[in-house]
Amino acid sequence: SDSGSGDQDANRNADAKKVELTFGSNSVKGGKSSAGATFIQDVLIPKFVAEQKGKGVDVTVKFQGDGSDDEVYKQKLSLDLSNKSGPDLFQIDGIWVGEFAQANYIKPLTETVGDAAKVDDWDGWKQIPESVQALGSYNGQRYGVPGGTDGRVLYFNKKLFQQAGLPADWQPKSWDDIISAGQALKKIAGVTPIQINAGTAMGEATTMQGILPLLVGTGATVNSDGKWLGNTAQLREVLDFYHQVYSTGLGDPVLQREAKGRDKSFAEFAANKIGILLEGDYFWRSVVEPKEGVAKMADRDTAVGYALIPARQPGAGVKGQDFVSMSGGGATAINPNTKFPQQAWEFLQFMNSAEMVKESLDGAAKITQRSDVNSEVLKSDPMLSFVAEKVLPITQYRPGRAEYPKISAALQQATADVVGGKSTDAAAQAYEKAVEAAAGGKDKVTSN
Amino acid sequence: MAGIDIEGLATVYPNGVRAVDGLDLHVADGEFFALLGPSGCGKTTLLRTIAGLEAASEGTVRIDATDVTRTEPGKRGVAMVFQDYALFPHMSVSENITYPLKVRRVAAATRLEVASRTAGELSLDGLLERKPGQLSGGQQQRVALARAIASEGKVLLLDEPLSNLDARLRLEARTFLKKLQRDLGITTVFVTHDQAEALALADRIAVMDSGKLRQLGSPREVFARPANTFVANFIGSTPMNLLPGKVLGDGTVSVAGGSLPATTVSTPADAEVTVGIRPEYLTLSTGDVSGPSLRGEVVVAENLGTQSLVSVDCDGTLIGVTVPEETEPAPGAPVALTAPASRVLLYTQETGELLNSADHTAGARS
Amino acid sequence: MAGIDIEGLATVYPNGVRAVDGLDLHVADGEFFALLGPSGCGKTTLLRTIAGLEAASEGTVRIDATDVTRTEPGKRGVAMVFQDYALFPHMSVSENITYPLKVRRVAAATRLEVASRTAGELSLDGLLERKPGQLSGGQQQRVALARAIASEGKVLLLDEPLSNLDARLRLEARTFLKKLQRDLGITTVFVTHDQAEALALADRIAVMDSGKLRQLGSPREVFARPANTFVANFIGSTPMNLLPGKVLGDGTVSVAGGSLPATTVSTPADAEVTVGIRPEYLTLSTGDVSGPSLRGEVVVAENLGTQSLVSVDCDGTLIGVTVPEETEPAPGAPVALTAPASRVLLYTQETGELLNSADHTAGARS
Amino acid sequence: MTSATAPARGRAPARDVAGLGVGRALGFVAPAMLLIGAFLIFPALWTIYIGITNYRLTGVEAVSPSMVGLSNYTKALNDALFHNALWLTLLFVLGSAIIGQNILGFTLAWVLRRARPVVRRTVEAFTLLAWILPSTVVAYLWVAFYDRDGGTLNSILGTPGTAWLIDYPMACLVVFNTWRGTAFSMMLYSSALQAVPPSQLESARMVGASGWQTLRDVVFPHIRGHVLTNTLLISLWTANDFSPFLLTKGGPNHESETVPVYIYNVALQGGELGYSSAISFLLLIANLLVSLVYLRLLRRRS
Amino acid sequence: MRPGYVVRRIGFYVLICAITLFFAVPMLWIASAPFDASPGLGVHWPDWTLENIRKTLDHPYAMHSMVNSLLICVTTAVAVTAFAALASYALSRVRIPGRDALLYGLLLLSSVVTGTAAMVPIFVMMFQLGLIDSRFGVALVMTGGLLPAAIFILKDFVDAVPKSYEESARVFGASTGQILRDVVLPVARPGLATIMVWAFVNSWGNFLVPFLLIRSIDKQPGAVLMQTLTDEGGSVNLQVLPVFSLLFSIPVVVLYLLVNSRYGFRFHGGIKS
Ligand SMILES: Nc1ncnc2c1ncn2[C@@H]1O[C@H](COP(=O)(O)OP(=O)(O)OP(=O)(O)O)[C@@H](O)[C@H]1O
Ligand SMILES: Nc1ncnc2c1ncn2[C@@H]1O[C@H](COP(=O)(O)OP(=O)(O)OP(=O)(O)O)[C@@H](O)[C@H]1O
Ligand SMILES: [Mg+2]
Ligand SMILES: [Mg+2]
Repeated sequence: SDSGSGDQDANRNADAKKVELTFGSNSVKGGKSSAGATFIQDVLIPKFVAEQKGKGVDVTVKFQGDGSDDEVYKQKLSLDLSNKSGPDLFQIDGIWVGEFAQANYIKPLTETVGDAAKVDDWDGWKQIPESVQALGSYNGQRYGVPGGTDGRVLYFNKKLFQQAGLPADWQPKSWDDIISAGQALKKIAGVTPIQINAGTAMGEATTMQGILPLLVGTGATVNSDGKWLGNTAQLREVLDFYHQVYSTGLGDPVLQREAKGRDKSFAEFAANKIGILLEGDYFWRSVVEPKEGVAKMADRDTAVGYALIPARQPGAGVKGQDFVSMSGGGATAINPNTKFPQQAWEFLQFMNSAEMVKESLDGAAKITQRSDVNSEVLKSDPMLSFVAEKVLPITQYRPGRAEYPKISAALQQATADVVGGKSTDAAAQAYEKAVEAAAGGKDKVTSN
Repeated sequence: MAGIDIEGLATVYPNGVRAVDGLDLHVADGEFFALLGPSGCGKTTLLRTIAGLEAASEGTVRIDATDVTRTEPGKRGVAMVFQDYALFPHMSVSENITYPLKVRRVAAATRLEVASRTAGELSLDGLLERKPGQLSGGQQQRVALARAIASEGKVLLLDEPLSNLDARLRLEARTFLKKLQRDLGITTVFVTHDQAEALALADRIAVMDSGKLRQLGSPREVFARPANTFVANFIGSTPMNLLPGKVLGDGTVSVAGGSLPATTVSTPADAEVTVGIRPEYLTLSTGDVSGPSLRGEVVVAENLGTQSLVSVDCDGTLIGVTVPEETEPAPGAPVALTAPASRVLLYTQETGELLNSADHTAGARS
Repeated sequence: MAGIDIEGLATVYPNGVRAVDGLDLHVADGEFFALLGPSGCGKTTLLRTIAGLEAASEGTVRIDATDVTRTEPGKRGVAMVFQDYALFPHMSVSENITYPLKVRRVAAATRLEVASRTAGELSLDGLLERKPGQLSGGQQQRVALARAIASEGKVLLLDEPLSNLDARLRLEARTFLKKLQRDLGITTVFVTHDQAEALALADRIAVMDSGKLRQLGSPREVFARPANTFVANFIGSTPMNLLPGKVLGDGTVSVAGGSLPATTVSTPADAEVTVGIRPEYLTLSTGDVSGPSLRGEVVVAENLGTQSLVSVDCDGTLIGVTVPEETEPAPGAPVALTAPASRVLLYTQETGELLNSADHTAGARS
Repeated sequence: MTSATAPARGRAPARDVAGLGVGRALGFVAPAMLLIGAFLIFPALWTIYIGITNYRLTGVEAVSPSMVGLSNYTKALNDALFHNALWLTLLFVLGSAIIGQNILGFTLAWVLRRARPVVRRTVEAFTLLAWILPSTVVAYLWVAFYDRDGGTLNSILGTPGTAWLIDYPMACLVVFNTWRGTAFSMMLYSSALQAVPPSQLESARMVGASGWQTLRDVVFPHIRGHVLTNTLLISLWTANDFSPFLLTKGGPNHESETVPVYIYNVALQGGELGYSSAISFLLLIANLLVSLVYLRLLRRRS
Repeated sequence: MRPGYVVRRIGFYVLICAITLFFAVPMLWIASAPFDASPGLGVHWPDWTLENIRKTLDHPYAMHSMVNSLLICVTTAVAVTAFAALASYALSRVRIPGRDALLYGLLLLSSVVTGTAAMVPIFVMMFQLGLIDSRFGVALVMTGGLLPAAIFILKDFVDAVPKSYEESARVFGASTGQILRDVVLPVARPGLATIMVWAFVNSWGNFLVPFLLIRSIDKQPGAVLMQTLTDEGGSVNLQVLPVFSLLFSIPVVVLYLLVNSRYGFRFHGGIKS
């Protein structure tokens, strides 16, 4: 490459005794992802500094926390990186890796650190499952070390299920099972049977907690072999399902259009007004969590059930699976223009060591990137163990390509159209047009 | 046409100012009546209360024998000309004149006719299509009058209609106004703070102070025999000399180191009084004079055109006296001042009321 | 103290208006000089050009024999009082008065002293701590004067300093101003559009029109022998009668259906002229009169205090004449008007210039 | 200047009242112009330049954007969402600025003109409060006001469950923006009304004109200039107002996506800075056109 | 007249009440939610508590961000007022050709160049100037954006200062500086105060500029902080946010009240026609 750090010596300042690093993250104490920021500032950084001191290196690590909307954070980071400045290490969403790499904002770790062996030999990689490593990779190269991940399931309210005469250990095998459970729930007054995110108001939540989990249930992915999903039969099946839910009173179409609709759906679930809800494990950990959650459910452990998301019908899922899921997560990357590439890599390893990853949980249960840690910390929480053991093996990740946000927006738009009353075909056609424009040509879109 | 009857009228502003304070007044049918007084004495307020633009706090206003105290301004049958004329700048002269008719939804054809007739009466023909901004001050004033007349009120109220005109125009407009009122015979109440205007125009004058009536009478009465020192001081184009004095037994008053003759009928000797005498009624002599007189030294002389106003320092008091042009003595010259007894007015020192009030008219006709 | 010399002065505004148009003028040291003229004639502009607030487009201004045409206003040694007084609303009276000294960085102690001395001269003691907003109009005017005096300029410029005062206050302020100027002896140029003010105050008057000088002279000259019909029309508290007439051979002019005596020395017989005569110089008789006279019918009478202005319709022309109070004939009465020849002025009909101009003073002293 | 009489020496005193002179006047203007140039004109020009490229903040185009000529503009002209945004902006401006703020502001100024000071101050205080509160705070106030469940509006109207922001997004925004911006019109009209000579109002009253007749014949002709200036200013501000985003994010389904919100979405969600710059420029042009029309009207009427 | 009068009075007060309610009711949230034990995005009679306030005061950046806001906005307001005063004075008193077109042009620009696209050049420039992560830099950018409208509005105030004040000072020999300091500024004070409040209020709510230009959390102003009062999923932190909203509103309200009581909050904004 002709720009960026290509000309720089990866071993610059390798022996510096006085080192300054900045760590950028979209989290902030007292605000967004407060726990993460607190861990980095109060635990990770001091420990790293102490460790380095032991080696005779005087390190200062500055935490640059933001805590804003992801899109604005991305803009700010991009502006910094495009001016060859910015923090030495920074956390980004897994789906940005591709576009950042294309813009030369980040480089493969081997290139930044300069020594392929040094990177590849890090023992941490062995603890990070391939599928999770994909979060920090692009075109088969590692650009960053992934952080934790998550998985999506169908939550259901056991109290309502009991009222509707449905089993407490409900596990649908096909979409039809979901619909028929919904129909049973519909008989209870004041209850919205099914909440599957739709529409543009919820943004990426619609894609992740709606379309994509359904789409993989039809056997398709949004990008395969470099081609984006167009107006295909699978897409239409997904849209048909939306149509079925929202036109027959199984879902609340108005909720899908509210700017704060997702928060509203949490509140309603907690208030026993929603029967079935497709969400990630975050919902379990932070929303209906009995003590600190934003929509606390004191009886979460008994009242909230969870089940794997079924494929449209058994075996119809991606890779022929019966059950499917989607996952996301972030990665930490090194700024190619850092003054201290070697030390940054050391920090990255330190940060992702088993010890630190465990500490980052601060006693809470959460799915981390490291299997060794997971197996230890998730024991206490059946739900998270369920995700780690049952969901992660069957899950899918979004493609980390620059065009993805627009494809995602087009998908959201298609669901919005359907929920708003348009026919499936019309919505699918409009979708395809948008995708062609975003992808840059008909040839980059699959269609049938 | 109609008279105006005002009984016990008071107008109190929300801030508590009693701008009109218990007033009784009768304006006869067809009369040209002036309200005169210093700034802030309540003239405008009285006029506006008659018009209905201010609500009366006490008392009644009757126009043409009908009680209108609680009637909307638009329904009292009065027309008003404001000090700034209040012509609508965006309407032509013709539209301005007929606006009162337009409000009453009179047909356009009739309006046109009225406009041209009224404009004719006030010599405004040829100006009908202009905008007020394209008119001189005098023309604007006439348009405002025309509008008031076109509204066919029974009573015409004028609030300082001449004060926005420049000195020269004012004199012309004065004569015009007087003639117009005489021709129309419409009952007119006219507010001014310029005593010369009131004297020149009015059939009768009401002099006001602090919301109260201080004198009511014909211009002649008010000028020659002001009922109190307030009116005395206010009327006249040169300020009246008002000096502390003492009644002497011999039909004279001692004042400013000298003495003047006076009609002292009703006054006991030795009474402390205020002596009032107009500069125009004092005679200045440079030689010796016989009889009661004041002696002093000339300070300055101001040219008044055909006359000069000479200030004379008599025993430390400045006394004004008018002399014909070309006869002013030089500053510093010693002079003597004399006056006819009938022109020397005596006021009580406490209340300032006129003392030698016996026989008004006889006194006024020297 | 200093004189002002103005030579060929013209001031042109950016919009091309020649507000002052080639003027020559000399104001003597210590003189009280009035600039008089109708609105828009350029008085203010001339004053401002002297002060340096407007740049002269042509000609020179000399103050105390120094050419100041290109000097900053602050360095000309002039003091100015504006029509709106321009008192700084946020400063106390004392701060206002001494602001010119503050600008020159005079010590605060000295300033306080000047303030109290000047305030004493202008009877402002006790007001020094007030803000201008808390003063009456007359007091404000005196503060503005005090400030101008405190600046110790060689020349005092006053732009209509009395026009914001009410009628009564104006008369008092007039006398005060005249006395003050006499005491200080400071060269003073005074702008007014009120001829009475100019006559009363000034040592000499310049009458202007459209940026040009129309007459320059003492109040007496300007009043008694206006150099042209413009000045004739402008000066005098009652409008001068200006009537078309024709010179007759016999030392009279025929006018308005009658005739009047006139000094026709320099005028050929049969010449068409404009005859000018002041209402004050006409005599009204109800009986028969001998000699040249005008005959007509009384239209209206306006009370002027000690006199009345009677309008007489002579052969279709309205002629004003003053009569002493109480002697006004009733409207409709037939009357005759006479005048002394020395008071009858003749102007050319074309240019309006005075014709019988031989022996000004002799003519004026009848 | 005639050389015959004018002395050569010295510079004429400055023509302006303060003796500033053009040189020093320029010095006074310079700091402001410098900042304006740096932070307004320069970014504006750069934005126009970006508008003819396919620049993005990430991806390949971030490294090497290429000139695409006017294709961003032709794209905009065929972009249904942009048309939608333009139309909504027009509705927004028309409803909340030209009608809402104008009329409410005028009504307030007119009604409060002679109200008792206590009443006047109270009403003014609330109106101004709506204007000066930070927009982030205000957004929450209105979300709470319109809220579907606990919302004040539903409590007042007794219509629990009505999702105002979903069912009537533009109407909600119009009401919101009227609330937000009326203070400016009110203040402007208050001072404008002070310029209407009271004697003219009273003249109308004397001849018995009704309230409406007085407004039509006396008041409006006087403040026509102010109405136009005010309308111009608030139209511009409203057309460029970003606060709709804080309430609805342009939703549901683009139903309240005014141009500024659309620009934001295109730039941030879609990352297409080139295209969003082109739209910004189109918005500028539209504003310019509107202003020219206003100015023309203003000149013709006065 | 009496009955008609009474009806009109009643109508007047009904109208006034309706309008006041319209403006007041949306503000109920900020009056109730901060003190409510279970605050929501709706308004209900609060379950009174001071717990939220304690939480907010304990927030690591809340109070600090207010200080930053004050720093940035006071600087901006002062700079805007000072520069706009100088410029509007010169523009008002000296005829500069094309002055009005210039003013309108700038006004137009300023209302447009606020979008996200313009942030790219602004960022690059600030970066080159080394003013990234500087509160002063943020104030500069905001000043540039607010100046045109400020000049536009302030010029009307200055136009209203009688010229005779300056002329009279000039005749007494005062220099331009003295005239400005002694006469023009004191007389135009209500206008300056109004502009200062206006500039303050406008910069107070600005999120994007400080967010993009500032790096350190402890330099971020309150407007940025408010955006971060969410949890990991983007849900609003309803314990801190209402209280912080209230706190965040106090300075602007206090400033407004101060100026209003001292000078009367007035606007001649572009009312010259
Ligand atoms: N709207 C008002 N509110 C309160 N007080 C008022 C109002 N209008 C006038 N006043 C007060 O009432 C008194 C009489 O005022 P008014 O205007 O009637 O006087 P005026 O005789 O017309 O004076 P001028 O010659 O100055 O016009 C004054 O003291 C004045 O201050
Ligand atoms: N700043 C200006 N720009 C252009 N023309 C002006 C300006 N000031 C005055 N004029 C014009 O110059 C002429 C003389 O004006 P000036 O103010 O000197 O008159 P004035 O005699 O003082 O009148 P007034 O008695 O009304 O004060 C008028 O025609 C006026 O319109
Ligand atoms: Mg009055
Ligand atoms: Mg003048």
